[in-house]
Amino acid sequence: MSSPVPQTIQLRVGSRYENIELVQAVLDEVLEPLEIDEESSYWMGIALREALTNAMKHGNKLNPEKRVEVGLEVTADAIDILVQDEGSGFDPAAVEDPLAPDNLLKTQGRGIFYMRKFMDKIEYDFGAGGGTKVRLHKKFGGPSVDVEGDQGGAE
Amino acid sequence: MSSPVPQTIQLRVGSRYENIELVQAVLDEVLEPLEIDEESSYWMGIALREALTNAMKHGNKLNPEKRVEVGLEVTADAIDILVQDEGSGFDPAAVEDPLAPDNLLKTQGRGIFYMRKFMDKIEYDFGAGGGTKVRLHKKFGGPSVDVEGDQGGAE
Amino acid sequence: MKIDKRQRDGATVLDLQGKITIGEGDVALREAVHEAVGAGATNILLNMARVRTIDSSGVGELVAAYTTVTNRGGKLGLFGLPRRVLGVLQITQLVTVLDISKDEDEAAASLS
Amino acid sequence: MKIDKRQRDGATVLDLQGKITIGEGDVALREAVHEAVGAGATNILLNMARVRTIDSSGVGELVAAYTTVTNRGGKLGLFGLPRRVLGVLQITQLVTVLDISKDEDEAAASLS
Ligand SMILES: Nc1ncnc2c1ncn2[C@@H]1O[C@H](COP(=O)(O)OP(=O)(O)O)[C@@H](O)[C@H]1O
Ligand SMILES: Nc1ncnc2c1ncn2[C@@H]1O[C@H](COP(=O)(O)OP(=O)(O)O)[C@@H](O)[C@H]1O
Repeated sequence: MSSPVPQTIQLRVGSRYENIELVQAVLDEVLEPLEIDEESSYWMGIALREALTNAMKHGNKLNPEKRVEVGLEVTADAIDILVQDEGSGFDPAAVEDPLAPDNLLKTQGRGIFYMRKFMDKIEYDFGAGGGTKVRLHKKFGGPSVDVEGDQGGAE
Repeated sequence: MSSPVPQTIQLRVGSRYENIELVQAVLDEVLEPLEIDEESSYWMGIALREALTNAMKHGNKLNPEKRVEVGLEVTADAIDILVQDEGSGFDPAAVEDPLAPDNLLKTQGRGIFYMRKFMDKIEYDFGAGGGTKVRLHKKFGGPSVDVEGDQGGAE
Repeated sequence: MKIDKRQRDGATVLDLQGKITIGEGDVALREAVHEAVGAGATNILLNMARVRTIDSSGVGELVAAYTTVTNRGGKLGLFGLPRRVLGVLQITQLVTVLDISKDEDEAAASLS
Repeated sequence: MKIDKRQRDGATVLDLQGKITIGEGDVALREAVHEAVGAGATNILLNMARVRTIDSSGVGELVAAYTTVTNRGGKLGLFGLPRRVLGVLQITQLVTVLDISKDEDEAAASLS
Protein backbone atom coordinates (compact mmCIF):
# COMPACT_ATOMS: atom_id res chain seq x y z
CA MET A 1 0.00 0.00 0.00
CA SER A 2 1.36 3.42 -0.87
CA SER A 3 1.92 5.63 2.11
CA PRO A 4 -0.77 8.26 2.29
CA VAL A 5 1.47 11.33 2.66
CA PRO A 6 1.42 14.24 2.86
CA GLN A 7 -1.80 14.42 4.77
CA THR A 8 -3.50 15.82 7.83
CA ILE A 9 -5.70 13.86 10.17
CA GLN A 10 -7.86 15.75 12.65
CA LEU A 11 -9.48 14.32 15.71
CA ARG A 12 -11.63 15.84 18.43
CA VAL A 13 -12.30 14.07 21.71
CA GLY A 14 -13.76 14.94 25.09
CA SER A 15 -11.46 15.40 28.09
CA ARG A 16 -11.30 11.92 29.49
CA TYR A 17 -8.05 10.10 30.02
CA GLU A 18 -9.47 6.99 28.34
CA ASN A 19 -9.42 8.90 25.08
CA ILE A 20 -5.64 9.12 25.24
CA GLU A 21 -5.52 5.48 24.15
CA LEU A 22 -7.75 6.25 21.22
CA VAL A 23 -5.61 9.13 20.00
CA GLN A 24 -2.49 7.03 20.45
CA ALA A 25 -4.11 4.33 18.29
CA VAL A 26 -4.66 6.89 15.54
CA LEU A 27 -1.04 8.01 15.71
CA ASP A 28 0.04 4.38 15.43
CA GLU A 29 -2.22 3.89 12.40
CA VAL A 30 -0.83 7.01 10.76
CA LEU A 31 2.79 6.03 11.35
CA GLU A 32 2.41 2.37 10.41
CA PRO A 33 2.45 2.62 6.60
CA LEU A 34 5.39 5.07 6.84
CA GLU A 35 7.54 2.36 8.36
CA ILE A 36 8.88 4.63 11.06
CA ASP A 37 11.13 2.65 13.38
CA GLU A 38 9.36 1.32 16.41
CA GLU A 39 11.66 3.19 18.78
CA SER A 40 10.82 6.63 17.35
CA SER A 41 7.11 5.82 17.23
CA TYR A 42 7.25 4.87 20.87
CA TRP A 43 8.75 8.16 22.02
CA MET A 44 6.44 10.20 19.81
CA GLY A 45 3.57 8.34 21.40
CA ILE A 46 4.71 9.26 24.89
CA ALA A 47 5.12 12.92 23.88
CA LEU A 48 1.60 12.88 22.45
CA ARG A 49 0.26 11.38 25.68
CA GLU A 50 1.89 14.16 27.72
CA ALA A 51 0.40 16.84 25.48
CA LEU A 52 -3.06 15.26 25.72
CA THR A 53 -2.77 14.89 29.49
CA ASN A 54 -1.93 18.58 29.87
CA ALA A 55 -4.73 19.66 27.55
CA MET A 56 -7.31 17.56 29.43
CA LYS A 57 -6.04 18.21 32.95
CA HIS A 58 -4.64 21.73 33.05
CA GLY A 59 -6.40 23.17 30.01
CA ASN A 60 -9.88 21.65 30.14
CA LYS A 61 -9.85 20.85 33.89
CA LEU A 62 -11.10 17.37 33.07
CA ASN A 63 -14.47 18.69 31.97
CA PRO A 64 -15.60 15.92 29.59
CA GLU A 65 -17.69 18.47 27.65
CA LYS A 66 -14.57 20.44 26.80
CA ARG A 67 -12.80 19.11 23.77
CA VAL A 68 -9.24 18.50 22.77
CA GLU A 69 -8.46 18.91 19.12
CA VAL A 70 -5.60 16.93 17.70
CA GLY A 71 -3.99 17.45 14.31
CA LEU A 72 -1.52 15.02 12.81
CA GLU A 73 0.27 16.65 9.88
CA VAL A 74 2.37 14.01 8.22
CA THR A 75 4.80 14.27 5.34
CA ALA A 76 7.27 11.64 4.16
CA ASP A 77 9.97 13.32 6.29
CA ALA A 78 8.35 14.56 9.44
CA ILE A 79 5.30 14.83 11.62
CA ASP A 80 3.73 17.78 13.39
CA ILE A 81 1.37 16.89 16.19
CA LEU A 82 -0.95 19.70 17.25
CA VAL A 83 -2.89 19.53 20.48
CA GLN A 84 -5.30 22.28 21.37
CA ASP A 85 -7.52 22.72 24.40
CA GLU A 86 -10.24 25.11 25.55
CA GLY A 87 -8.41 26.26 28.66
CA SER A 88 -7.07 29.67 29.62
CA GLY A 89 -3.43 29.19 28.74
CA PHE A 90 -0.31 29.52 30.89
CA ASP A 91 3.18 30.92 30.79
CA PRO A 92 5.59 28.26 29.54
CA ALA A 93 8.54 30.39 30.65
CA ALA A 94 7.34 30.16 34.23
CA VAL A 95 7.39 26.37 34.28
CA GLU A 96 10.07 25.15 36.65
CA ASP A 97 13.01 22.94 35.72
CA PRO A 98 12.23 19.41 36.93
CA LEU A 99 15.95 18.72 37.26
CA ALA A 100 16.51 21.48 39.86
CA PRO A 101 17.44 19.82 43.17
CA ASP A 102 14.34 21.21 44.86
CA ASN A 103 12.10 19.73 42.16
CA LEU A 104 13.70 16.34 41.71
CA LEU A 105 11.34 14.67 44.17
CA LYS A 106 8.20 16.51 43.18
CA THR A 107 5.41 14.29 41.96
CA GLN A 108 4.65 16.62 39.05
CA GLY A 109 6.23 18.94 36.55
CA ARG A 110 7.94 16.57 34.10
CA GLY A 111 5.46 16.47 31.22
CA ILE A 112 6.71 19.37 29.11
CA PHE A 113 10.30 18.36 29.81
CA TYR A 114 9.61 14.89 28.40
CA MET A 115 7.92 16.35 25.33
CA ARG A 116 11.01 18.42 24.60
CA LYS A 117 13.27 15.41 25.03
CA PHE A 118 11.20 13.07 22.86
CA MET A 119 10.52 15.48 20.00
CA ASP A 120 12.80 17.75 17.98
CA LYS A 121 10.88 20.89 18.82
CA ILE A 122 7.83 21.96 20.74
CA GLU A 123 6.11 25.31 20.38
CA TYR A 124 3.29 26.89 22.38
CA ASP A 125 0.74 29.17 20.88
CA PHE A 126 -2.05 30.95 22.71
CA GLY A 127 -4.93 32.13 20.58
CA ALA A 128 -6.84 35.32 21.22
CA GLY A 129 -9.91 33.25 22.05
CA GLY A 130 -8.07 31.44 24.85
CA GLY A 131 -6.88 27.88 24.85
CA THR A 132 -3.43 26.40 24.55
CA LYS A 133 -2.09 24.99 21.32
CA VAL A 134 1.11 23.01 21.40
CA ARG A 135 2.88 21.89 18.25
CA LEU A 136 5.25 18.93 18.53
CA HIS A 137 7.62 18.47 15.62
CA LYS A 138 9.68 15.40 14.81
CA LYS A 139 11.76 14.63 11.76
CA PHE A 140 11.72 10.96 10.79
CA GLY A 141 14.98 9.07 10.87
CA GLY A 142 16.63 11.68 13.06
CA PRO A 143 18.60 10.88 16.21
CA SER A 144 16.63 8.82 18.67
CA VAL A 145 16.12 9.47 22.34
CA ASP A 146 19.34 8.94 24.25
CA VAL A 147 18.55 6.08 26.56
CA GLU A 148 21.55 4.35 28.00
CA GLY A 149 20.86 1.46 30.29
CA ASP A 150 19.20 -1.87 29.85
CA GLN A 151 18.15 -4.14 32.61
CA GLY A 152 16.99 -6.88 30.34
CA GLY A 153 13.35 -6.60 31.36
CA ALA A 154 10.49 -7.39 29.04
CA GLU A 155 9.79 -4.75 26.41
CA MET B 1 -11.48 1.14 33.13
CA SER B 2 -14.89 2.76 33.17
CA SER B 3 -16.48 3.09 29.76
CA PRO B 4 -16.26 6.64 28.55
CA VAL B 5 -19.90 7.10 27.58
CA PRO B 6 -21.82 9.04 26.51
CA GLN B 7 -19.35 10.77 24.28
CA THR B 8 -18.72 11.97 20.75
CA ILE B 9 -15.52 11.44 18.84
CA GLN B 10 -14.92 13.45 15.68
CA LEU B 11 -12.42 12.68 13.02
CA ARG B 12 -11.54 14.35 9.73
CA VAL B 13 -9.49 12.64 7.05
CA GLY B 14 -8.61 13.22 3.42
CA SER B 15 -10.26 11.13 0.71
CA ARG B 16 -7.87 8.23 0.39
CA TYR B 17 -8.94 4.65 0.82
CA GLU B 18 -5.99 3.99 3.14
CA ASN B 19 -7.71 6.19 5.71
CA ILE B 20 -10.61 3.76 5.93
CA GLU B 21 -8.36 1.52 8.03
CA LEU B 22 -7.61 4.41 10.33
CA VAL B 23 -11.26 5.29 10.90
CA GLN B 24 -12.06 1.63 11.45
CA ALA B 25 -9.31 1.51 14.10
CA VAL B 26 -10.96 4.44 15.89
CA LEU B 27 -14.33 2.70 15.85
CA ASP B 28 -12.70 -0.41 17.30
CA GLU B 29 -11.08 1.68 20.05
CA VAL B 30 -14.40 3.34 20.85
CA LEU B 31 -16.31 0.05 21.01
CA GLU B 32 -13.67 -1.90 22.91
CA PRO B 33 -14.31 -0.63 26.45
CA LEU B 34 -18.06 -1.02 25.87
CA GLU B 35 -17.64 -4.75 25.47
CA ILE B 36 -19.83 -4.92 22.42
CA ASP B 37 -19.85 -8.44 21.07
CA GLU B 38 -17.32 -9.05 18.34
CA GLU B 39 -19.99 -10.02 15.83
CA SER B 40 -21.87 -6.71 16.10
CA SER B 41 -18.62 -4.71 16.00
CA TYR B 42 -17.65 -6.51 12.84
CA TRP B 43 -20.84 -5.64 10.97
CA MET B 44 -20.80 -2.05 12.21
CA GLY B 45 -17.25 -1.85 10.90
CA ILE B 46 -18.31 -3.01 7.45
CA ALA B 47 -21.19 -0.51 7.39
CA LEU B 48 -18.75 2.26 8.35
CA ARG B 49 -16.40 1.19 5.55
CA GLU B 50 -19.22 1.38 3.01
CA ALA B 51 -20.19 4.87 4.18
CA LEU B 52 -16.57 6.04 3.99
CA THR B 53 -16.10 4.49 0.57
CA ASN B 54 -19.15 6.32 -0.79
CA ALA B 55 -18.10 9.63 0.78
CA MET B 56 -14.59 9.39 -0.70
CA LYS B 57 -15.53 7.94 -4.07
CA HIS B 58 -18.92 9.35 -5.04
CA GLY B 59 -18.95 12.41 -2.79
CA ASN B 60 -15.37 13.69 -2.88
CA LYS B 61 -14.43 12.04 -6.20
CA LEU B 62 -11.26 10.74 -4.55
CA ASN B 63 -9.82 14.24 -4.28
CA PRO B 64 -7.42 13.81 -1.35
CA GLU B 65 -7.82 17.50 -0.48
CA LYS B 66 -11.53 17.00 0.11
CA ARG B 67 -12.27 15.80 3.57
CA VAL B 68 -14.57 13.28 5.11
CA GLU B 69 -15.86 14.10 8.55
CA VAL B 70 -16.77 11.24 10.82
CA GLY B 71 -18.68 11.51 14.08
CA LEU B 72 -19.04 8.64 16.50
CA GLU B 73 -21.78 9.39 19.02
CA VAL B 74 -21.74 6.67 21.61
CA THR B 75 -24.01 6.04 24.55
CA ALA B 76 -24.20 2.95 26.73
CA ASP B 77 -27.05 1.65 24.55
CA ALA B 78 -26.32 2.65 20.99
CA ILE B 79 -24.02 4.26 18.49
CA ASP B 80 -24.66 6.80 15.77
CA ILE B 81 -22.02 6.96 13.09
CA LEU B 82 -22.09 10.13 10.99
CA VAL B 83 -20.17 10.36 7.74
CA GLN B 84 -20.17 13.59 5.81
CA ASP B 85 -18.48 14.50 2.54
CA GLU B 86 -17.97 17.63 0.42
CA GLY B 87 -19.74 16.27 -2.65
CA SER B 88 -22.88 17.39 -4.37
CA GLY B 89 -25.33 14.89 -2.97
CA PHE B 90 -27.58 12.38 -4.73
CA ASP B 91 -31.08 11.01 -4.63
CA PRO B 92 -31.21 7.94 -2.39
CA ALA B 93 -34.69 7.08 -3.71
CA ALA B 94 -33.23 6.68 -7.20
CA VAL B 95 -30.72 4.05 -6.11
CA GLU B 96 -31.59 0.73 -7.69
CA ASP B 97 -32.33 -2.46 -5.81
CA PRO B 98 -29.27 -4.71 -6.04
CA LEU B 99 -31.49 -7.78 -5.70
CA ALA B 100 -33.43 -7.03 -8.88
CA PRO B 101 -32.62 -9.75 -11.43
CA ASP B 102 -31.11 -7.22 -13.81
CA ASN B 103 -28.79 -5.94 -11.11
CA LEU B 104 -27.71 -9.17 -9.49
CA LEU B 105 -24.59 -9.46 -11.61
CA LYS B 106 -23.62 -5.80 -11.59
CA THR B 107 -20.24 -5.06 -10.13
CA GLN B 108 -21.59 -2.11 -8.15
CA GLY B 109 -24.59 -0.87 -6.23
CA ARG B 110 -24.53 -2.93 -3.03
CA GLY B 111 -22.97 -0.47 -0.55
CA ILE B 112 -26.08 1.27 0.75
CA PHE B 113 -27.94 -2.02 0.81
CA TYR B 114 -25.26 -3.51 3.07
CA MET B 115 -25.36 -0.47 5.36
CA ARG B 116 -29.11 -0.95 5.80
CA LYS B 117 -28.66 -4.64 6.53
CA PHE B 118 -25.84 -4.19 9.04
CA MET B 119 -27.29 -1.26 10.97
CA ASP B 120 -30.72 -0.67 12.51
CA LYS B 121 -31.33 2.51 10.55
CA ILE B 122 -29.61 4.74 8.06
CA GLU B 123 -30.63 8.29 7.22
CA TYR B 124 -29.43 10.66 4.53
CA ASP B 125 -29.28 14.37 5.00
CA PHE B 126 -28.22 16.92 2.39
CA GLY B 127 -27.16 20.28 3.72
CA ALA B 128 -27.85 23.55 1.92
CA GLY B 129 -24.12 23.96 1.40
CA GLY B 130 -23.90 20.67 -0.48
CA GLY B 131 -22.36 17.45 0.69
CA THR B 132 -23.93 14.21 1.82
CA LYS B 133 -24.35 13.31 5.44
CA VAL B 134 -25.32 9.78 6.34
CA ARG B 135 -26.24 8.72 9.86
CA LEU B 136 -25.94 5.06 10.73
CA HIS B 137 -27.71 4.00 13.92
CA LYS B 138 -27.24 0.76 15.82
CA LYS B 139 -28.58 -0.28 19.18
CA PHE B 140 -26.21 -2.44 21.17
CA GLY B 141 -27.30 -5.94 22.04
CA GLY B 142 -30.02 -5.94 19.39
CA PRO B 143 -30.52 -8.73 16.88
CA SER B 144 -27.44 -9.53 14.89
CA VAL B 145 -27.07 -9.83 11.16
CA ASP B 146 -28.83 -12.89 9.91
CA VAL B 147 -26.07 -15.00 8.45
CA GLU B 148 -26.91 -18.62 7.98
CA GLY B 149 -24.23 -20.79 6.54
CA ASP B 150 -20.83 -21.78 7.72
CA GLN B 151 -18.21 -23.45 5.62
CA GLY B 152 -15.79 -23.86 8.47
CA GLY B 153 -13.22 -21.49 7.00
CA ALA B 154 -10.86 -19.39 9.08
CA GLU B 155 -12.47 -16.36 10.71
CA MET C 1 -4.06 -9.06 0.38
CA LYS C 2 -1.71 -11.90 -0.48
CA ILE C 3 -2.53 -14.20 -3.41
CA ASP C 4 -0.77 -17.46 -4.24
CA LYS C 5 -1.36 -19.25 -7.51
CA ARG C 6 -1.23 -22.98 -8.15
CA GLN C 7 -2.69 -25.62 -10.47
CA ARG C 8 -5.05 -28.43 -9.63
CA ASP C 9 -6.82 -30.83 -12.02
CA GLY C 10 -6.38 -28.40 -14.89
CA ALA C 11 -7.80 -25.45 -12.94
CA THR C 12 -5.96 -22.45 -11.57
CA VAL C 13 -6.37 -22.14 -7.82
CA LEU C 14 -5.89 -18.72 -6.24
CA ASP C 15 -5.28 -18.89 -2.50
CA LEU C 16 -6.44 -15.55 -1.17
CA GLN C 17 -5.34 -14.21 2.16
CA GLY C 18 -6.41 -11.00 3.87
CA LYS C 19 -9.05 -8.42 3.09
CA ILE C 20 -10.91 -8.04 -0.20
CA THR C 21 -11.73 -4.40 0.40
CA ILE C 22 -11.63 -1.22 -1.60
CA GLY C 23 -8.30 0.13 -2.76
CA GLU C 24 -6.32 -2.90 -1.85
CA GLY C 25 -7.64 -6.45 -2.01
CA ASP C 26 -10.17 -5.67 -4.71
CA VAL C 27 -7.49 -4.50 -7.13
CA ALA C 28 -5.21 -7.40 -6.26
CA LEU C 29 -7.99 -9.89 -6.94
CA ARG C 30 -8.85 -8.30 -10.29
CA GLU C 31 -5.21 -8.38 -11.38
CA ALA C 32 -4.72 -11.98 -10.30
CA VAL C 33 -7.82 -13.14 -12.18
CA HIS C 34 -6.84 -11.21 -15.33
CA GLU C 35 -3.33 -12.58 -15.15
CA ALA C 36 -4.58 -16.15 -14.81
CA VAL C 37 -7.00 -15.72 -17.71
CA GLY C 38 -4.26 -14.07 -19.77
CA ALA C 39 -2.04 -17.06 -19.06
CA GLY C 40 -4.72 -19.30 -20.56
CA ALA C 41 -6.69 -20.45 -17.54
CA THR C 42 -10.24 -21.54 -18.32
CA ASN C 43 -11.39 -22.66 -14.90
CA ILE C 44 -10.45 -20.75 -11.77
CA LEU C 45 -11.00 -21.68 -8.14
CA LEU C 46 -10.82 -19.06 -5.42
CA ASN C 47 -9.76 -20.37 -2.04
CA MET C 48 -11.55 -18.01 0.34
CA ALA C 49 -10.67 -19.77 3.59
CA ARG C 50 -8.24 -17.09 4.65
CA VAL C 51 -10.22 -14.07 3.54
CA ARG C 52 -10.82 -12.14 6.72
CA THR C 53 -13.25 -9.61 5.41
CA ILE C 54 -14.96 -8.40 2.28
CA ASP C 55 -16.83 -5.22 1.44
CA SER C 56 -19.15 -4.30 -1.45
CA SER C 57 -16.16 -3.53 -3.67
CA GLY C 58 -14.74 -6.96 -2.99
CA VAL C 59 -18.12 -8.49 -3.78
CA GLY C 60 -18.14 -6.47 -7.01
CA GLU C 61 -14.78 -7.95 -7.94
CA LEU C 62 -16.03 -11.47 -7.31
CA VAL C 63 -18.93 -10.79 -9.64
CA ALA C 64 -16.57 -9.27 -12.23
CA ALA C 65 -14.35 -12.34 -12.00
CA TYR C 66 -17.38 -14.58 -12.45
CA THR C 67 -18.41 -12.68 -15.58
CA THR C 68 -14.90 -12.61 -17.03
CA VAL C 69 -14.41 -16.33 -16.59
CA THR C 70 -17.87 -17.51 -17.69
CA ASN C 71 -17.85 -15.20 -20.74
CA ARG C 72 -14.85 -17.16 -21.94
CA GLY C 73 -16.61 -20.47 -21.44
CA GLY C 74 -14.84 -21.26 -18.18
CA LYS C 75 -16.03 -21.80 -14.63
CA LEU C 76 -15.29 -19.79 -11.51
CA GLY C 77 -15.62 -21.66 -8.25
CA LEU C 78 -15.35 -20.36 -4.67
CA PHE C 79 -14.65 -22.57 -1.68
CA GLY C 80 -13.95 -22.47 2.05
CA LEU C 81 -15.87 -19.27 2.70
CA PRO C 82 -15.68 -18.08 6.30
CA ARG C 83 -19.12 -17.53 7.78
CA ARG C 84 -19.08 -13.75 7.53
CA VAL C 85 -17.81 -13.70 3.96
CA LEU C 86 -20.50 -16.18 2.98
CA GLY C 87 -23.01 -14.03 4.84
CA VAL C 88 -22.13 -10.98 2.78
CA LEU C 89 -22.80 -12.98 -0.41
CA GLN C 90 -26.03 -14.43 0.97
CA ILE C 91 -27.44 -11.02 1.84
CA THR C 92 -27.17 -9.88 -1.76
CA GLN C 93 -28.39 -13.27 -3.03
CA LEU C 94 -25.18 -13.98 -4.87
CA VAL C 95 -25.07 -17.49 -3.46
CA THR C 96 -27.79 -18.27 -5.99
CA VAL C 97 -25.51 -17.28 -8.85
CA LEU C 98 -21.95 -17.97 -7.81
CA ASP C 99 -20.60 -21.49 -7.68
CA ILE C 100 -19.82 -21.98 -3.99
CA SER C 101 -18.37 -25.21 -2.59
CA LYS C 102 -17.57 -26.26 0.92
CA ASP C 103 -14.00 -27.35 0.32
CA GLU C 104 -11.40 -27.69 -2.40
CA ASP C 105 -12.25 -31.27 -3.37
CA GLU C 106 -15.90 -30.44 -3.84
CA ALA C 107 -14.95 -27.32 -5.81
CA ALA C 108 -12.58 -29.28 -8.08
CA ALA C 109 -15.25 -31.96 -8.63
CA SER C 110 -17.82 -29.31 -9.61
CA LEU C 111 -15.69 -28.24 -12.55
CA SER C 112 -16.14 -31.43 -14.49
CA MET D 1 -2.49 -2.40 35.02
CA LYS D 2 -2.41 -5.63 36.95
CA ILE D 3 -0.61 -5.81 40.30
CA ASP D 4 0.20 -8.97 42.23
CA LYS D 5 1.45 -8.83 45.80
CA ARG D 6 3.78 -11.29 47.51
CA GLN D 7 6.34 -11.41 50.34
CA ARG D 8 10.07 -11.99 50.10
CA ASP D 9 12.68 -11.72 52.85
CA GLY D 10 10.38 -9.52 54.93
CA ALA D 11 9.67 -7.14 52.06
CA THR D 12 6.46 -6.74 50.07
CA VAL D 13 7.02 -7.34 46.38
CA LEU D 14 4.55 -5.80 43.92
CA ASP D 15 4.67 -7.42 40.50
CA LEU D 16 3.43 -4.76 38.12
CA GLN D 17 2.11 -5.56 34.68
CA GLY D 18 0.94 -3.13 32.01
CA LYS D 19 1.07 0.62 31.68
CA ILE D 20 1.76 3.08 34.48
CA THR D 21 0.00 5.94 32.76
CA ILE D 22 -2.45 8.62 33.74
CA GLY D 23 -5.92 7.63 34.80
CA GLU D 24 -5.23 3.95 35.06
CA GLY D 25 -1.88 2.49 36.10
CA ASP D 26 -0.88 5.51 38.15
CA VAL D 27 -3.94 5.21 40.40
CA ALA D 28 -3.56 1.44 40.70
CA LEU D 29 0.07 1.82 41.76
CA ARG D 30 -0.77 4.45 44.35
CA GLU D 31 -3.50 2.29 45.84
CA ALA D 32 -1.33 -0.82 45.93
CA VAL D 33 1.49 1.03 47.72
CA HIS D 34 -0.89 2.60 50.23
CA GLU D 35 -2.52 -0.74 50.88
CA ALA D 36 0.83 -2.43 51.45
CA VAL D 37 1.96 0.34 53.80
CA GLY D 38 -1.40 0.22 55.59
CA ALA D 39 -0.92 -3.53 56.06
CA GLY D 40 2.34 -2.83 57.84
CA ALA D 41 4.93 -3.12 55.06
CA THR D 42 8.17 -1.25 55.72
CA ASN D 43 10.17 -2.25 52.67
CA ILE D 44 8.59 -2.48 49.25
CA LEU D 45 10.05 -3.82 46.02
CA LEU D 46 8.49 -2.95 42.69
CA ASN D 47 9.00 -5.54 39.97
CA MET D 48 9.00 -3.42 36.81
CA ALA D 49 9.93 -6.18 34.35
CA ARG D 50 6.46 -6.28 32.83
CA VAL D 51 5.79 -2.57 32.78
CA ARG D 52 5.29 -1.78 29.12
CA THR D 53 5.22 1.95 29.34
CA ILE D 54 5.28 4.85 31.76
CA ASP D 55 4.41 8.52 31.42
CA SER D 56 5.13 11.54 33.62
CA SER D 57 2.15 10.70 35.84
CA GLY D 58 3.52 7.21 36.36
CA VAL D 59 6.91 8.68 37.18
CA GLY D 60 5.18 11.01 39.64
CA GLU D 61 3.60 8.01 41.34
CA LEU D 62 6.95 6.25 41.65
CA VAL D 63 8.34 9.37 43.33
CA ALA D 64 5.28 9.56 45.60
CA ALA D 65 5.75 5.92 46.54
CA TYR D 66 9.42 6.57 47.29
CA THR D 67 8.51 9.47 49.57
CA THR D 68 5.71 7.57 51.32
CA VAL D 69 7.92 4.59 52.06
CA THR D 70 11.11 6.44 53.07
CA ASN D 71 9.18 8.89 55.29
CA ARG D 72 8.16 5.87 57.34
CA GLY D 73 11.73 4.67 57.65
CA GLY D 74 11.37 2.01 54.98
CA LYS D 75 13.03 1.39 51.65
CA LEU D 76 11.51 1.35 48.18
CA GLY D 77 13.39 -0.67 45.59
CA LEU D 78 12.76 -1.01 41.84
CA PHE D 79 14.08 -3.85 39.74
CA GLY D 80 13.96 -5.34 36.25
CA LEU D 81 13.29 -2.06 34.45
CA PRO D 82 12.79 -2.43 30.69
CA ARG D 83 15.10 -0.16 28.74
CA ARG D 84 12.50 2.45 27.88
CA VAL D 85 11.12 2.67 31.41
CA LEU D 86 14.63 3.08 32.75
CA GLY D 87 15.25 5.69 30.06
CA VAL D 88 12.31 7.76 31.23
CA LEU D 89 13.74 7.78 34.77
CA GLN D 90 17.25 8.59 33.52
CA ILE D 91 16.10 11.59 31.51
CA THR D 92 14.70 13.24 34.62
CA GLN D 93 17.70 12.13 36.69
CA LEU D 94 15.63 10.00 39.00
CA VAL D 95 18.09 7.14 38.72
CA THR D 96 20.30 9.18 41.05
CA VAL D 97 17.59 9.17 43.73
CA LEU D 98 15.60 5.97 43.37
CA ASP D 99 17.00 2.65 44.43
CA ILE D 100 17.20 0.69 41.16
CA SER D 101 18.48 -2.88 40.95
CA LYS D 102 19.01 -5.15 38.02
CA ASP D 103 17.07 -8.12 39.31
CA GLU D 104 15.06 -9.29 42.28
CA ASP D 105 17.97 -10.88 44.17
CA GLU D 106 20.02 -7.72 43.94
CA ALA D 107 16.99 -5.67 45.01
CA ALA D 108 16.32 -7.94 48.00
CA ALA D 109 19.98 -7.80 49.01
CA SER D 110 19.98 -3.99 48.85
CA LEU D 111 17.36 -3.83 51.59
CA SER D 112 19.60 -5.12 54.33
N1 LIG E 1 -2.46 22.96 28.26
C1 LIG E 1 -2.18 23.60 29.40
N2 LIG E 1 -3.04 24.51 29.92
C2 LIG E 1 -2.78 25.15 31.06
N3 LIG E 1 -1.65 24.96 31.78
C3 LIG E 1 -0.74 24.07 31.34
C4 LIG E 1 -0.96 23.35 30.13
N4 LIG E 1 0.11 22.54 29.93
C5 LIG E 1 0.94 22.76 30.95
N5 LIG E 1 0.44 23.69 31.81
C6 LIG E 1 1.09 24.20 33.05
O1 LIG E 1 2.45 23.84 33.03
C7 LIG E 1 2.78 23.08 34.18
C8 LIG E 1 3.84 22.06 33.85
O2 LIG E 1 3.32 21.04 33.03
P1 LIG E 1 4.06 19.66 32.90
O3 LIG E 1 5.50 19.91 32.69
O4 LIG E 1 3.36 18.87 31.88
O5 LIG E 1 3.92 18.97 34.33
P2 LIG E 1 2.63 18.59 35.17
O6 LIG E 1 1.51 18.45 34.20
O7 LIG E 1 3.01 17.31 35.83
O8 LIG E 1 2.43 19.70 36.15
C9 LIG E 1 1.48 22.51 34.65
O9 LIG E 1 1.49 22.24 36.04
C10 LIG E 1 0.49 23.61 34.30
O10 LIG E 1 0.48 24.59 35.28
N1 LIG F 1 -21.88 10.15 -0.59
C1 LIG F 1 -22.40 10.06 -1.83
N2 LIG F 1 -22.33 11.11 -2.68
C2 LIG F 1 -22.84 11.03 -3.93
N3 LIG F 1 -23.44 9.92 -4.42
C3 LIG F 1 -23.55 8.84 -3.63
C4 LIG F 1 -23.04 8.85 -2.31
N4 LIG F 1 -23.31 7.65 -1.75
C5 LIG F 1 -23.95 6.93 -2.69
N5 LIG F 1 -24.10 7.63 -3.83
C6 LIG F 1 -24.79 7.18 -5.08
O1 LIG F 1 -25.54 6.03 -4.78
C7 LIG F 1 -25.14 4.94 -5.62
C8 LIG F 1 -25.26 3.62 -4.88
O2 LIG F 1 -24.31 3.54 -3.86
P1 LIG F 1 -23.91 2.14 -3.25
O3 LIG F 1 -25.16 1.40 -2.94
O4 LIG F 1 -23.00 2.39 -2.13
O5 LIG F 1 -23.20 1.35 -4.42
P2 LIG F 1 -21.89 1.72 -5.25
O6 LIG F 1 -21.08 2.66 -4.45
O7 LIG F 1 -21.24 0.41 -5.47
O8 LIG F 1 -22.39 2.32 -6.54
C9 LIG F 1 -23.73 5.30 -6.07
O9 LIG F 1 -23.42 4.70 -7.28
C10 LIG F 1 -23.81 6.80 -6.16
O10 LIG F 1 -24.36 7.19 -7.39
